Amino acid sequence: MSPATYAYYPGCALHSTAKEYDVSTKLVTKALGIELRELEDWICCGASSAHTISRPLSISLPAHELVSAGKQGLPLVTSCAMCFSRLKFSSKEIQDPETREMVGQVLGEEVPENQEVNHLLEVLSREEIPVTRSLSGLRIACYYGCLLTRPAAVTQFDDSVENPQIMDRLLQRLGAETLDWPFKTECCGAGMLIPRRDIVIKLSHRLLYQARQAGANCLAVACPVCHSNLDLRQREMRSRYGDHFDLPVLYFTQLIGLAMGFSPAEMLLDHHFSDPMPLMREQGWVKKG
Amino acid sequence: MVASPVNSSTDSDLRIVGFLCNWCSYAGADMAGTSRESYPANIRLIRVPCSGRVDPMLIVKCFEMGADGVLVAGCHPGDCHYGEGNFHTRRRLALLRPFLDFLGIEQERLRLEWVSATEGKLFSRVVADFEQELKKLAPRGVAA
Amino acid sequence: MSRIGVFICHCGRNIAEPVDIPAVMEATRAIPGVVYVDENQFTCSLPGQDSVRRAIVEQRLDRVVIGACSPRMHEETFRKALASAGLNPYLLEIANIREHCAWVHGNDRPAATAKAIELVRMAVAKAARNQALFPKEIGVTKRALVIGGGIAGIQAALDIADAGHEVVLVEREPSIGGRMAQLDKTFPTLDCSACILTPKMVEASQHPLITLRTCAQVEAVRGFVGNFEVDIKQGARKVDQEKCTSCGICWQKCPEKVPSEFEMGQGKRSAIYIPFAQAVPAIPVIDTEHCRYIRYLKFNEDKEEGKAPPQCRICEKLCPPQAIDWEEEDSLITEKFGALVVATGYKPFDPTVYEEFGYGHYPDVITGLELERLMSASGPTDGQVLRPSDGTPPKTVVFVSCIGSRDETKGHSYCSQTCCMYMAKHAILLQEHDPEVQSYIFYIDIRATGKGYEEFSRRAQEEAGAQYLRGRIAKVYPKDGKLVVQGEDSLIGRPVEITADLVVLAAAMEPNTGAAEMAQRLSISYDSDHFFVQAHPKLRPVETQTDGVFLAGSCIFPSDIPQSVAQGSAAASKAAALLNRDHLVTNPMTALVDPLKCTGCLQCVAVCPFNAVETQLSREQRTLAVINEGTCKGCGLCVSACRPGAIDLRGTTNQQLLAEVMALW
Amino acid sequence: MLTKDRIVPSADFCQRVEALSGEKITRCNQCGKCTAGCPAAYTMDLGPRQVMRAIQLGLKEEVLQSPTIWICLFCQTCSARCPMGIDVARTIESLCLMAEAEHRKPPEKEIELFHRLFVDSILRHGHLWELGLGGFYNLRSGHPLANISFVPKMLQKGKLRLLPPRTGRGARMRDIFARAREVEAARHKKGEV
Repeated sequence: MSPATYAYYPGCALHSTAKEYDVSTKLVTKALGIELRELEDWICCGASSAHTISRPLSISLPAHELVSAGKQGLPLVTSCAMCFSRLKFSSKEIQDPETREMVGQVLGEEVPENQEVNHLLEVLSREEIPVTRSLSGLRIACYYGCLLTRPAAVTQFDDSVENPQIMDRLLQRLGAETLDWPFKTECCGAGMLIPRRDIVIKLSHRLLYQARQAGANCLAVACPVCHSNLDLRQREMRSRYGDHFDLPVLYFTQLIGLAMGFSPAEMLLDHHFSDPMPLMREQGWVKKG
Repeated sequence: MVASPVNSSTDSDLRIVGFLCNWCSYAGADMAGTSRESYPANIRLIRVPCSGRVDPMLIVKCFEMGADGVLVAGCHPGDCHYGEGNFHTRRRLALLRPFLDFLGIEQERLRLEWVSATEGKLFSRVVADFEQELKKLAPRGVAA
Repeated sequence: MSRIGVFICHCGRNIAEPVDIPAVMEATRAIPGVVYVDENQFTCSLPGQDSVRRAIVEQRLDRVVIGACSPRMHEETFRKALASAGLNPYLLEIANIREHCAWVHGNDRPAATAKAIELVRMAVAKAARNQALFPKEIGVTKRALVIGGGIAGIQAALDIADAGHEVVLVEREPSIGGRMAQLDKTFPTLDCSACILTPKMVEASQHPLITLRTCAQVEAVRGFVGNFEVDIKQGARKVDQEKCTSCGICWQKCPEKVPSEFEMGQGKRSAIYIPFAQAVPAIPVIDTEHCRYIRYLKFNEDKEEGKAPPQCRICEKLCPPQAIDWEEEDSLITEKFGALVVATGYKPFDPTVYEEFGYGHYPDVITGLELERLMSASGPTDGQVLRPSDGTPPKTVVFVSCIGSRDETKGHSYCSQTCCMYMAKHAILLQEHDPEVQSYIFYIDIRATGKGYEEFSRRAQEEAGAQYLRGRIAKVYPKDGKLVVQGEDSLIGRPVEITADLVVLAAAMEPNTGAAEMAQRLSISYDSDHFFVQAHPKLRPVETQTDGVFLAGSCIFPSDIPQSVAQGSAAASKAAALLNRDHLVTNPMTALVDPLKCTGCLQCVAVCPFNAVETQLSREQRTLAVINEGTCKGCGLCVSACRPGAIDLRGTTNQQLLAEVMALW
Repeated sequence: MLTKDRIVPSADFCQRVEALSGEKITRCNQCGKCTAGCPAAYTMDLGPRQVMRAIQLGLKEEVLQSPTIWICLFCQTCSARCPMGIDVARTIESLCLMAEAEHRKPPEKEIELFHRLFVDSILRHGHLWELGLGGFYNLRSGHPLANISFVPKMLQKGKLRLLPPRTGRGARMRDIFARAREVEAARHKKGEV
């Protein structure tokens, strides 16, 4: 039985570009009786940038949250795969006493040696989810991204690095069909969106192409960075590669919410750039008209 | 004692006993001879079939008799003629060391080395090294 | 008091110059027990040996000490001299005053002389405690057991039998032939594997001195060189070998079809079957896991719920000579052998651990051995290479080397030696099958070190047009019914993408299932990959540390056919040389247990590397350790492990070692 | 910058990278599985395998001036698949840090600029201020209109913050960054990153 209370680290994106992820996370967990206590003074984990600039900083920034959660004596959960990765790397680095001391010096606080870190997917996959509206009709390509499963020794996320199943199984339980496709953990381009948009568009295009090949009518993601790259850039992919995907990219929490009976509006499905509404109408979630 | 400039034998009155396994280290000491790799003359070598044959109590006996140092040498790990004898040696001597402490004998006086049949040079270096180490310790019987 | 004679050798000037020999002799005369001291220019020379012999007789010596070179040089020489003078050869001691003294302290005569005196004194002290020792002669059971009926085992069995000794060849599978039987053609000559192997299989089965035991496994090994006792589990075929005529009706009519192991799961066999057409013996075997009637019997026995399997028994009804024997059970046979040859071979590495390559996930990703079966005229596709997914002939084939080899994270660190060559062979053969086929071979290094191998590898590139790309691949994924292979060509330094119809993984060779357990049964060593360890990697390549146990083939390390055959013959010659002898002389310097002191703690059993310590019950029902002198190698591990001091080692007794130490003070 | 006609291999640089990354670069046998699976290798001058080789040969300039170390997405694919168990991504991360410690001018200056502005945003606000980061980046990189088409809809949906987040963490962040810089300076002095 998983504990019902977690220290919640949303990460920056969930307060801005991934607002719908934050909202759906909160609604779903509340309905399931899981209490997420958002850390009061949380700061950015450094994401994909800090670790190329400063090693002390890149370990200390996530450790700030390890300290806060440790003070509350609660297991930590985050919804963002990037934050999850940074937290996990930091946890691993501070196993080394010398590094732990260094981080303690930077933060001016004692750093706990062992602080449990979860990704929301891990927490929700352990829950019984009451289905009021089956997701049947959705053919979902579950996209895990690079950082949930890799490196296995650090993240200890799923049995499989290349073909994880945890999100597939969760969504299958909600009645969806999930697809066996080979790009579940290929990179979307991550934080290169601003400085090297060309890389992101190329890699994300590759992913959407494969998802469509596999017969997907939508994608499910568990990371706001992946979501931005896949959702925001479909028009640019069209002008560059001529592929007209129009594939909705949904957070897995939004899908859980729909299955639990929340409306598409409550799950902020209208916040996406690649509009999920046609699919919702086709599947009878929203009345045509 | 007045040291004679030509007679180095009086340089040190140390007594070192060496137990060498027949297959590697004894042959290595032979190789040191063949290639004239000289080493201190105060070591006396005893041939045993395997370093694992050396009973820890025999080592204690050497110290009891007044030996300044005891060298046990065998094949390199994995090369033991009998497969795994040297691993037993390693384990047994590790267990013996705290007991030496108890007897008031410095652990440095017991040395375990791996010397193969071809390592004549290494053997002579091991003995010379050991002698130097022993010289740094207070003479046996004098220490408080 | 003993009568010890001491002989100091000058070794020309080798010893005489750095060591003051008269001083050594004078000091030696003063040692109690020494009754005679002499010197020689060269004691090892004939006149020198004569002087020793003469003194033994004239002075009635009962021990001899020789101060000379290393015992590793001339111990045997002087032991013979003692024996010829009527003295037990083990009453000799040698003081090593050359290698350990004269040659290393040459610049310090007083020190060298003092040391020589002490070395002689130590040798005298030890010699005074020497006992006469008598080697034992043991008989030799003139039969060999060969474990494993692949090409290495078959070769060993044939060569031993040709040398005139009886051989039992034990094979786990229903037929001999091993992995070689599964191959289509062989590199670098491209001769048909079956064509060269089948005659050898038949020869082995018809040789008057060879007994084949298929479906059989070695369960336990006892005894020692020349006198092994082996328990062999003979699995039940449930077909009477005497009656069966191999007519084939049973396996043709059996209605139960299961994936064929021989075809690597790509074809079907029946529940009563011979693994392949040329199987030797061609006696079918009933697969008790799948046979409908046996499942029916088990169903009734276990009183399972549900619908009972049918009481088929079609084979029994149709068998003309009525050879089906439902009653036959596994049996245990114990036989004696003088020598054992282990040739348990390899199994292919399972590539499913490489999730990124999709083996087991995408049907058109196969292993090299699977391709062999697809290429074989007797294989599941009658020799047509067709894609497992849709049965179409592949035009673009990608080969990938080092699957499980040279990979320390998911596989083995070693190179499997054969893959480079069989990939070249596959490329050549595919091109022969269908000139339109284009092969791509991803390799890290081309290892073509055998005779004709490099030329063969060139042929794949130059004549068969195989495109070699230096690099590993990273991923295989499906696209439009084909497979996309992502790799790098590290010579040009750019990522490569090939859209292929078929991907063939060159899976590593690893020791066969149960190798470690087999090694433990035989008291031989195995390495961290579970390959068996040779007595010496260069000079004793087919022997083990256990006398009388020999090795051949891929159980030592991945070997190709020529190497396996050579090792089979080599092991056979070692075994035959052993079996040619009427008796073996044992080393008398073995351990000995004092039953009065033994407490039965059996620490000795735990440390003995040779399983030479056996146990007995004393008259008062106490467990006692007893040394098997045939197996004991005289290492003395048990002596120093024995807490009550009940064990001693002949030739290096506790007393002798103590005396040597005491002689120093 | 090639000053010599031919490479003169040396081991010093490799040993230093090994010390900084904790990875045994000499284990690399150049199989190329890293480059084969690297999603960004197509746009690199040196693929990850070549970076490893250049380290082995001691080609410090080539490596630290290579755009590769900045293009790397740190997706960990190479590290997860390396048959020799080398953490290639960690090695490349160490190279970035080495280049930073030496105050080198990065060849992919826009990527490095982005990372710097990103970290700067954390320092100022405690959280990332996306609009601010984008704005500053566009100004500094000389692409003032890049990515601007998304902004109105995102603002409308509340997915971008017009004003920087008021987290009240300013003092705390300045504290953390100052101490991190101290620690870093001490590490640089010891030859660490």
